[in-house]
Amino acid sequence: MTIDEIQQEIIDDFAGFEDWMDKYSLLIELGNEMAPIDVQYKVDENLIRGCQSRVWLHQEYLDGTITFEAESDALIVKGLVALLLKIYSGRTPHEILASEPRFIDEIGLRQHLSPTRSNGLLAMVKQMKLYALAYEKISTKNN
Amino acid sequence: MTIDEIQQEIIDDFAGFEDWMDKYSLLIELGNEMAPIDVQYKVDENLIRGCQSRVWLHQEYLDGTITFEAESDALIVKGLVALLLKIYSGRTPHEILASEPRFIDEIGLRQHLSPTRSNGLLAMVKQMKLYALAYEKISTKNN
Amino acid sequence: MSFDLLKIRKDFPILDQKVNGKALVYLDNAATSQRPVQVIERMNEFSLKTNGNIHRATHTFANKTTEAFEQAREIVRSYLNATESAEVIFTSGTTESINLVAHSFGDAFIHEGDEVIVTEMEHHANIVPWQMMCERKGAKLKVIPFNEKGELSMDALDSLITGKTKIIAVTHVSNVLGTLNPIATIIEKAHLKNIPVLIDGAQGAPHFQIDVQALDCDFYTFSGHKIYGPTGIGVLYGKRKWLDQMPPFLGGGEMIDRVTFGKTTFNEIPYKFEAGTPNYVGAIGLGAAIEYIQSHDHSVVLKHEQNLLQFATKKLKTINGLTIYGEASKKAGVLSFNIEGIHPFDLGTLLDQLGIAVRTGRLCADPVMDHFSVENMVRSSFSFYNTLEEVEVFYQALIRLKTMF
Amino acid sequence: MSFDLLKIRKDFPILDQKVNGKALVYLDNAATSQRPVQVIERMNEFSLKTNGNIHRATHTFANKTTEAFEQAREIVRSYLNATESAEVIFTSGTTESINLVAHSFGDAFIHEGDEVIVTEMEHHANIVPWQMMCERKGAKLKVIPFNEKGELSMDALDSLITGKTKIIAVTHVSNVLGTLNPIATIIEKAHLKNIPVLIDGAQGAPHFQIDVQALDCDFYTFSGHKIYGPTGIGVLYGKRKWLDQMPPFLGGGEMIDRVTFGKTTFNEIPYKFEAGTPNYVGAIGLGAAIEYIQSHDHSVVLKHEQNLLQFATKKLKTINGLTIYGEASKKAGVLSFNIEGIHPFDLGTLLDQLGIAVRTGRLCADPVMDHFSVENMVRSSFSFYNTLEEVEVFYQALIRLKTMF
Ligand SMILES: Cc1ncc(COP(=O)(O)O)c(C=O)c1O
Ligand SMILES: Cc1ncc(COP(=O)(O)O)c(C=O)c1O
Repeated sequence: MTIDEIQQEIIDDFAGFEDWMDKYSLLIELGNEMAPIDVQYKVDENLIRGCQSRVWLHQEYLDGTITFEAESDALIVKGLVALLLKIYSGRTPHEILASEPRFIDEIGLRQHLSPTRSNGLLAMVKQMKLYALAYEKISTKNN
Repeated sequence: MTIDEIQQEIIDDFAGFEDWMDKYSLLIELGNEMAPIDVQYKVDENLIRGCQSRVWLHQEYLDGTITFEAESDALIVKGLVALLLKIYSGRTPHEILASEPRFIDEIGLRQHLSPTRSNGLLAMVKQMKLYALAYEKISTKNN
Repeated sequence: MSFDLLKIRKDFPILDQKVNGKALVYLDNAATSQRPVQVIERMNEFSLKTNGNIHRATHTFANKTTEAFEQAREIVRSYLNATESAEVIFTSGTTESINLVAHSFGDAFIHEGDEVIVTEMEHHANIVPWQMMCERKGAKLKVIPFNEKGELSMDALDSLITGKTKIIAVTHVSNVLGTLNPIATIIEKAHLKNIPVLIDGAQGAPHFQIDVQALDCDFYTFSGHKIYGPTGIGVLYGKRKWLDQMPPFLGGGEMIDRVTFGKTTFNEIPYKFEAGTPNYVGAIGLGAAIEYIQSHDHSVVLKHEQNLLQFATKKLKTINGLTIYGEASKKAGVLSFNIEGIHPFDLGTLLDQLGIAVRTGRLCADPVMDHFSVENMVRSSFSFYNTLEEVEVFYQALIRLKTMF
Repeated sequence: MSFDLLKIRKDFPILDQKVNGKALVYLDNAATSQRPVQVIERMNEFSLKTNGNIHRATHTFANKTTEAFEQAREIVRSYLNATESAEVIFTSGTTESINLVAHSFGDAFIHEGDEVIVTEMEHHANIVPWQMMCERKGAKLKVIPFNEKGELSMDALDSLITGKTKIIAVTHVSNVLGTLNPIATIIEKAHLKNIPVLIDGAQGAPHFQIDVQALDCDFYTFSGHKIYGPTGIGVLYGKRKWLDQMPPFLGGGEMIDRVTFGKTTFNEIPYKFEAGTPNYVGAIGLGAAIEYIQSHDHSVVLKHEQNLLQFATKKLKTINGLTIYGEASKKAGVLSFNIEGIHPFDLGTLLDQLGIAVRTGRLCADPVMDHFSVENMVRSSFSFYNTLEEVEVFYQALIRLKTMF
């Protein structure tokens, strides 16, 4: 599936919920189910510090795709992180750079990506794109 | 005449003027007519610095009364200074301390005595009273 | 002098709103309080009818504005019962007030090896300026710890004071723990050794009556926006004997007497410390806010605020896994807590969905977080316009949200 | 984009008033400009509907306020054409902005024996902070003189710059002489020697379009209350390369990253320089003021202001015994003068009786007074909402009042 198809799937999943409580319950569930980041990566260098919640992000580049691992200490953020990994992890730099996480807006949680929110999410997306940019440069150079 | 009688005289003089221009013209006239302070007293130690206009005040104590000489570089202020001298100069400390320059308010120029006006007038009145207080103390001590 | 909660809430139309479809419950008063219409109207009146830059003017607007500004100073003086209004300096807020003292008192009186005492429960605004000053001066910052109830250790204070202590800076009320500190005692102890005391009143002035003469404190600071007034205005009260000896902090218009390139002489207090065009509209608004406060019976207001705190404390204590931080015997209406297994950010986000505004995070008090070994907290804080019903709604919301985790 | 003076004056209801029984003629715009209703309404809306303290919040009001505050920053960025909004720091006004740079740039870059250059026509706000800093650091303040027309001597600048010059601080527009300084040339000359330049834009930003990138200036400062915005808010623009290297000025909340008693680390720009709760309502108001300015065609506004100045200059020159101070070839709408034998205080007082508001006094520029060997001046200053008829009324008043002396 393309990034866009997965985003659409997520949007459809959430579309069923009228009540915000259900939406957030799902996020919390996703957060709870998420595999924790390998402890060796839960270190300060991988920390994206929002003012309120923290996000750890680790990445590996292999055979043209980037695999991300991540975690947050806040569950709602963690749920959103899980969704972000679902669409961005295992993708080529090009795919990552070409798509925006529009699903967050469309499932009605836009505020969580606001630059004034400082929960670490926006910074995480930026960081993922930066990695993608770096790897893209490396790969074009190597070709 | 008592201080109060002179104040009343001034108030009556001004009462004739309906137009503010006439009032101010009289003040300017009084300012222009006023004898300048003796140059030897127009020195920094005698300067009461308002932000906009300056007042020099000199005093002498003789035979129980205080004689004031004063001057301002702004004519309207100088006119008011002339009136203040008219009521306060040549008076005993007691007389000076016992009376307020109510005429300024009553001739409709209250704003010139406002603490926020900083034209030096209010400070001058305060200074005259301080001198009076000092001489009163000295004279009671000597008695 | 009356206390009619319904009438009071009419003065704060902002409270009568829906947020996310729910009736607003505003419990973030320690961050910023709301402003009554009386304050807004007073400022509007000035801005739209008589605005002129203050001081040194000959025209009517400038004079009226100057008078209103100086009258606001007098209102503050009387609220604090300061000896003279020259001891009341308008700043942009508590933070600037404390920085002013740290710089200016520091420059005049603090030398290498000297010591400054603060407490473990200070807001960053009452730590960082002193730290920066100590670094500049080679002085040492010492810290009075608090116990598990959130009360300062007076014994520690006794042993921290030395011959090198030059100033003690203490918060009137902790913005996290709610603790109402025994500032009178601290001042008394300090004065025995001739050490001046600065009180950070950001959380104190909005709720408690202050008499700086009775307290005999050397400096007292607070912010307009936390005391029902506007943003961008604050107060530094200082005893004349200190202010007269302290060098100016910011340079510019109004604070000078005479400027030449060779030598500049300075104005008297309060102007010496008010460089540039002050926030005169803000000061006038702050004056209106204090007059508004004074139009209510303070003892009744205080009692109501204490009721809110006690009711909230009692209710929240029944919630399983909930830890309250700060249970001093004397507290203001501040209630910080965590619920086991729920991140404050999550709780704050969900409460907001229910129309309830609380603060979450580190509350500008990292040392307090470290004390309790937590990363964040949830803080609810009450003002006299809050109702017991709102506290009940808040409690019910916590119960409901807890089931989501 | 339109310019309909009658419509514009409706936005400023304060102008449509009687003072001392006469129609107000407000010619004290350089001291403080009036605020259009759009600015007041924007602030009221916030205060009465969505007020919350900014940053780090989880609740709706705090988020909305934060967004509005950051949007105001973006409006300022775009007005100045700064590269990024992090280069826009909100302060309490020009005075604080300049003090911030004098302290913080001074601490980072100025050492004993270094030199700072200002001009003879600076407002005290752009002299005293540098003087105080030079005194702290043992540095030297050097002064570019101006000629009888009120124009800076570029030759003097060339000879004042030495290998020790660390910063040059120049006003964009003189608040006394009205001179529009050749700041682009000054910046170019300074940059040839790698010297940064601070522009005091208090009188420039309200009237001229600024492009800090094209100018390549290192710092630019202005005040809200002089640019149709509220009091208590101002701006410091600084190039990131400097701001990143400069230590924080005030300490407190928001400007920190992490606080412990052992070591405190600081936040990034712009927050590093915004300690404490900023005047967020003021910033929002300033944003509205700039949007208001931008709703007019700037070239038309500027032309009207120049017409006012030229008409006033022409008229006043016909008055016997009247001396104008400042006749530079490029000027903003500021006209300072004296009439022989009439003290400015007297003239100001009497003009006020006629409803005309001008400023009199030393205009926070003692060195300019000394240059012309006068104690005081009368200053009229024009804004785009003034009319040619008002200038005529002003002129007639001077003629009439002159007969009283
Ligand atoms: C050229 C200039 N610089 C600085 C200032 C100081 O501005 P503020 O008083 O708003 O800080 C002024 C205002 O009078 C000014 O005209
Ligand atoms: C105890 C305390 N001190 C200082 C401050 C700083 O106040 P301001 O941000 O208004 O300068 C606050 C506000 O958060 C506070 O609660």
